[in-house]
Amino acid sequence: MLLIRCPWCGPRDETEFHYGGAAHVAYPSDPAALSDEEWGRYLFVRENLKGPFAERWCHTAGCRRWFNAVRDTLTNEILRVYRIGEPA
Amino acid sequence: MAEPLETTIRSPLAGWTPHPLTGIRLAELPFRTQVNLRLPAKGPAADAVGLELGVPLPVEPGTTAGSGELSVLWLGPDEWLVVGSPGADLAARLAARRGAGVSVVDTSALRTTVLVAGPRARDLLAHGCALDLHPTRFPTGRCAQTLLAHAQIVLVAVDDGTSGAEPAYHLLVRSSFANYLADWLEDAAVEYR
Amino acid sequence: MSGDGLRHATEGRIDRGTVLRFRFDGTAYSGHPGDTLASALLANGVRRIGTSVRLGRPRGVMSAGSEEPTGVVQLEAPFPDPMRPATMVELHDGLVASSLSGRGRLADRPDPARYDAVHAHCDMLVVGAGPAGLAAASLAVRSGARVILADERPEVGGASPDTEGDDWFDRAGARVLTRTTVFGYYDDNYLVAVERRTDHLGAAAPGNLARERIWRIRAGQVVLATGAHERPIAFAGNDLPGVMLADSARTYLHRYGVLVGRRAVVFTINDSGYRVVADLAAAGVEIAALVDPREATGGTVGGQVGGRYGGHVVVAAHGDDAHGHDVLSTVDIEPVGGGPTVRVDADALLVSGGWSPVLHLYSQSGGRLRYDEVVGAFLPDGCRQAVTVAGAARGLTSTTACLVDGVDAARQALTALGITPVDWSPPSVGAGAEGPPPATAAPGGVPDLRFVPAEDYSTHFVDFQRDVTVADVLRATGAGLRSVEHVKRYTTAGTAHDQGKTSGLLTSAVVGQALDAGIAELGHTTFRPPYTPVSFAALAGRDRGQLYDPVRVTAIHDWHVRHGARFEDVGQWRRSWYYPAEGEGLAEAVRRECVAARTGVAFMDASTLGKIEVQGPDAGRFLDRLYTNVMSTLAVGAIRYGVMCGLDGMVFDDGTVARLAPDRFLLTTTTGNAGPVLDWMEEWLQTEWPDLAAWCTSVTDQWATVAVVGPRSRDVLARLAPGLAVDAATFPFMTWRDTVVAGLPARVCRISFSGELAYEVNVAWWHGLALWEAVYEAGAPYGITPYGTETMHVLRAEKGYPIVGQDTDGTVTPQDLGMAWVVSKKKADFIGKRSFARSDTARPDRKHLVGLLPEDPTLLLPEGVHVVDPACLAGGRLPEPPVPMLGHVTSSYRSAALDRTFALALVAGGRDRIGDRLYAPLDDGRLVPVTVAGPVLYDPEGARRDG
Amino acid sequence: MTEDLPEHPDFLWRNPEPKRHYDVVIVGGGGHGLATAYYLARNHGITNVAVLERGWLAGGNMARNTTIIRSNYLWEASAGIYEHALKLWEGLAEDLDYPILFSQRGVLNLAHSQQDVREGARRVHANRLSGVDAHWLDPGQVKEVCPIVNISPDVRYPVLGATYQPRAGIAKHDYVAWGFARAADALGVDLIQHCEVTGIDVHDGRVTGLRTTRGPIGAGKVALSAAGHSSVLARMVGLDLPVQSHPLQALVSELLEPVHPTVVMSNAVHVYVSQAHKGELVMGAGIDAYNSYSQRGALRVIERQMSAALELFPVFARAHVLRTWGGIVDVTPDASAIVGLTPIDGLYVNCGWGTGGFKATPGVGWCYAHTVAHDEPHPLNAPFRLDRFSTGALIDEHGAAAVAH
Repeated sequence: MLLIRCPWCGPRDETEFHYGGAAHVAYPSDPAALSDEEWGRYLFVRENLKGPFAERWCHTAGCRRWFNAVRDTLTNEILRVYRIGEPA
Repeated sequence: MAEPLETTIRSPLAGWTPHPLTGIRLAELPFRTQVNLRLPAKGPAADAVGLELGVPLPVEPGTTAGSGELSVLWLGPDEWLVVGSPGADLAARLAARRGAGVSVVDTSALRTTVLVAGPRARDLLAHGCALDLHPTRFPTGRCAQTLLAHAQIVLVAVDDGTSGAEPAYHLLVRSSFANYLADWLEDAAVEYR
Repeated sequence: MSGDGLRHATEGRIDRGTVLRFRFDGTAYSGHPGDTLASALLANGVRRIGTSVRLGRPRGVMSAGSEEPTGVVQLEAPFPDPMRPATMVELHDGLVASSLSGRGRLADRPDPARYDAVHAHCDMLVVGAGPAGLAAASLAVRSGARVILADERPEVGGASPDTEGDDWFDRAGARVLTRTTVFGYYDDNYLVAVERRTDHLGAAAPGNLARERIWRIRAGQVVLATGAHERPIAFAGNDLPGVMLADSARTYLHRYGVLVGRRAVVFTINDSGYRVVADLAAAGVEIAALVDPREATGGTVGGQVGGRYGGHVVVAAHGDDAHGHDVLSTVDIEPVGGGPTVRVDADALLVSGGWSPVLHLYSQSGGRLRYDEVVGAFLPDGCRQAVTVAGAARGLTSTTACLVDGVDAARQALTALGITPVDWSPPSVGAGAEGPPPATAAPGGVPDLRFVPAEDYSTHFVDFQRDVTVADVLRATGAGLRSVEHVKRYTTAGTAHDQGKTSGLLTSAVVGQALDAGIAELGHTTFRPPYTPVSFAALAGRDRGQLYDPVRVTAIHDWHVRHGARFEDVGQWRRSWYYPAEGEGLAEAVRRECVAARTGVAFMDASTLGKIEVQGPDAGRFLDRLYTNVMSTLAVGAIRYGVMCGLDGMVFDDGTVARLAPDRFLLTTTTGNAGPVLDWMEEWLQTEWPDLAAWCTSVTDQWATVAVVGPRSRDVLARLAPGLAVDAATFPFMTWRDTVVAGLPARVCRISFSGELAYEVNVAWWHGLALWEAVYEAGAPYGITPYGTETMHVLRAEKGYPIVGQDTDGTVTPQDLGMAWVVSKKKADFIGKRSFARSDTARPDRKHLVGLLPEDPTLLLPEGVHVVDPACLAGGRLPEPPVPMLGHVTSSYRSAALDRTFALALVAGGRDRIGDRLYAPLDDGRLVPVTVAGPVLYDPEGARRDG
Repeated sequence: MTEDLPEHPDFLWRNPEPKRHYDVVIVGGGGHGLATAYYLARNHGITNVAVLERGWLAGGNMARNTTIIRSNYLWEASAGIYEHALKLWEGLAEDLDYPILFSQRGVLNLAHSQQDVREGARRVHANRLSGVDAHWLDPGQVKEVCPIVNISPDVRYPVLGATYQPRAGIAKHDYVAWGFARAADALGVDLIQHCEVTGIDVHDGRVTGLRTTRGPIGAGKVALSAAGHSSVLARMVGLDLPVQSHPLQALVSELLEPVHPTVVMSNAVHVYVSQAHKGELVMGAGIDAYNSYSQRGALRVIERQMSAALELFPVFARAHVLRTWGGIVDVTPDASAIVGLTPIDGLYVNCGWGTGGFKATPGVGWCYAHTVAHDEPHPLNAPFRLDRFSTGALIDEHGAAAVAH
């Protein structure tokens, strides 16, 4: 049971959060300009890093804010959390 | 054929008579006025709303502010729940502030309130609430959106107005989950009969 | 051996004044409060208490703790409980147990016990209430920390019977959980324990107490004072009842007042065996021999010893004919390296192969282990989590050292917590209670002895419960296996009830010897939760029955119940499915409900639809990006249908959007998707479009919604809302009005999911029942009929309206549904738009939602049935599989309005097949002809919506 | 039903030193890698093959799964490859001369809502046309197949019916892996353990060899078969796979007298349970939500699963969990595998099996060996191509996306 530090509410059990996968995958500014392959990469390809991994969480059962975290996928240790818009 | 309002209103837990318990009181506090506010935490809009309410919006996460029957619960960095006594005209007053970056939604019927109080209140809540409710960590005046078992609740540590030393909590729960919450509390409380 | 005289007159902490009756394998015995089943059986002279699973060999009790590898029994009363170590079963009056052969038996009736869970928080969790744990907890309590101290035994003091006088420990200052096994150590110092709360009370257990409780503990710091397990040594017949771990004999003596035998041989490779000799001799046990492979045995031995065999080993244990070879009767002793055999009579053989620190939890926490040659076992070697290991769990052996170490560990942990430790140490214990030094630190220099060399290893047991011998391990290495994990799987060593607590190192040592590798090099198998077995029911807790998952109900639910509704689960919601009248089944009730809606008036509880209010100056722009069609152009007072797609272009949800004000919209979602849609909207607002000034608030539970449907619905509404102009011109389709209905503030929407004239009346939740009853009363003259989800499904299907999740499955686009009209061509972008252009998504022959009419109008196609092209048939029969499929029936009903059956189906290129005949293969082998039709089968002109 | 397991053979495999060059190097010594090696040698005569395993053979998901074998998947592509696997399973003990204990005791997939019922019926009808044995059972029939299932309507999510595949069942996972390993070894394949790949050499768009912790190894072709670690390997050559790795937990009870004659799965409440040959209950849980390579999950997933399991099987109340563990499942966006060619010549990929990997083992080994041998996909794995994530031709095994009105 991870203890995830919501940047607003503080540490809460993992149960209160929804996982949002890799962070910093921006919606393309002009999807129509992308090839099918490029669009497919945006849709489906995400990093699957072994080690520190920037990812998104939402405190769904709490303040409902999305935020970012860097978590080591080998140890599950959360190295830092930061709000959307803050630098990685 | 319309009947007067008073006889047609029915709370989600109408008819609930909790089993008597040792060291725990359970009760529904129905029909409390609730208004959901969304606006930037700082700026003229927040100031204006604070003036209207007579209390500034709390900006510290998990805190409440209040005066008299009115309390304002921090729900998120740009979200508050204003709670007042049943029938209060909060929604109408705040609706005047709507627009220009302020969202005001009357949610009075969205949730009902369950009181859990008494010397063993914390023990009961600990069966389903993962928060540390020790008075040093969650003193009177704190609030949190969290889970009690499988129901989302807004949990508020309140001064129940009794002896003062006795722990008391308000559990604000969505109307459709209220029966589940009551059933769950009653079942957890079998230990304390 | 009879039990006479096996109970010591004064030793032990049992209540001799009270007699408890119990039965084992049909025989009545007695014991005392404070006994375990194991101690009581031993006191009664019962040595064989089971049979091994594979070889059918006799099995007895080997230890006095939870590491017990052999003495596992089936409890029969008060309730059947399989595979319980007799060493951990506290005796109570009326206990009935029986022996096992390696397999337990489940009850054939439901378990009446309650189980629960609690969350707990502390600054410091101390696991293990032996000397180190008590000392650690004591310092922490004195320093003002919030402390939880947990121990699997019924009382604090630990495994060692030496810890007399712990009155310096202040129980009240900490939360002391006895009979509580911390069994799992998870991420972020989350530890989980199970407390056994009522078993020891037997029939006196109060029914309202949970039998077992799961403690979910979040600890700032953890001190693991989990002690050490004594190790067996492998020699021929080392599994015979009567062969026991040496120190357990002291526990049986000092804790339970039980002599494990009358004439004992002690076989030890370390000095801890000597205190066993001393204590047993003092208690009147004849020590027939003390066997120690070290030449010069350390220390003096208090008490009389029949023979001292320095430089010797036990090579074999035997039973005899008199006892059916079921229990130990003689022990063979030989010099190290071979020589003449001495055979000694004995009824107990007490073995100490050294001590293994209990590091299961430490390893689970992510802690590294390193093999220590001096201790001959693995020791803690660093962990990322906030944990400290103290006492015997890190290889210390003397009580004093453990006490001091506990204090040190606590001091370290407190400092890390920012709590200043007070200056305190436990009163030192007497020198007489000093434990032994590590094995190889003693004189003699004999290397770690794990198994006694022999020609035949077929009864040198390594894993007593799985019947794994040294021979089996050697066979595994001979097969080419090099990894202890492989050996474990080949032999099954370590996979039994005790998860190899006593066998793990032994297995590794044999592998190491065979491969000429060190144990350090081989490593250890992974420790996994739980530390000891945990009942399914404890883990399930109170999430049982209706509490398994919340049942969400509407404000009107009680009415539905009172009026005999049948219900269906839709997500967490419990919805009215249909309302059977006397003698009606589903089909009849639904037909009656449909007829009412199409010809008169009917009403349903639509409160479960998700509702989200969106406010803000950019609300319209925001919705334009979410929905496939344009919402920003919607006039205030109007309502528009909308579809949301995922990024992949597949339909995700649908519903209506009402514009309440220029900057206020009210959305509806499907019942099951209210949460996901709100999350989806927040995700986009917060992570991609924070520049948009728009806020979303869920209002699903704010409103109760009653849909009044049918040609006479206007009449009913007119009676209830005299202030509302209900005519179609003043209150047109797809608009809403705020008004008063039945005296209640209400919002009335003219929307229809049936094609009929219909009104959806929304009032505050707490007015829902009043509204419903008022509608029922006002509609009575028109025969108003309540209907449920099934009728709703029929009515909408007749109109070709899809249900997201039933007629779609995450692979269907709006265009596939024939709803290209809801996809804006004008908007530059919206979620999902780009995906429509992908080569597969743009194919013209994708599956389309169409109507299907069975040629036999009375035949109801089963939902889920597939359709095939006549061209693939050969002689009117299906070809051999795989048969090409065109698609499947998503919805199928009997229609009163159409006076026939019909279906909706997703069919490849379906819109180009309208009028074609396809075939549906049914369960019974029939191939049923069906005709493809457009999806809208009833009132295609839409003439009925205005009444 | 409970029985002693058959002994493993006296000899399993050699432990050779790696050679400098192989025609084919398979990266990943799990079930799939071993099966691929075996079929390369047996079906295609390609025996100059090495299987590189960074740990011990079959120590990943092969050692951690709940051993359920079935082929009743919804889409034709999935049913095709899983049914091919099932047919191979039916002859595998003989083929490998190894007692893999394939027990065709049937699998029930329970339905708990009208939506589940519709989905189940759809799958049954599709399966029949695909040549998969499939039946729809009402609750009474469910009870006949598995008498301990609670079909009372009073539970939170009652059993409304089930799909049933009689030919489905369980096997003994280590025996399967070792059967393939021994057979491959006997045909000349080098099984090289404790050999981690640290780099993949590519020249002119063609793979030439591997760098490993046991030195460089030349390779004519490289077949990745490393489940959740495939994305790490693929990244070495700049290839991004649409795969995410998640913990998947499972658990086992003590040995119990026979009570459970079949396999029961319930996707709605995440319970997958069978009673293995020796008598232990083997249960799978749901997938933990977050990416992780930690081989550990949260206990709450297990607790939730236990609640659901006791609803379905009240008699399990006093059974005990002996051991829980976590595997790493590699999940694709459409919950179907990726098996086939890559943009790099001579480099092949097989991953993304999610929870389906064990049951597919012989089938995918067969087809992947074909793909490697012929440099083109076998017809059964052709739909599982990597470029479907560009075209949109997904094989979406997630099932229904939402709950009905």
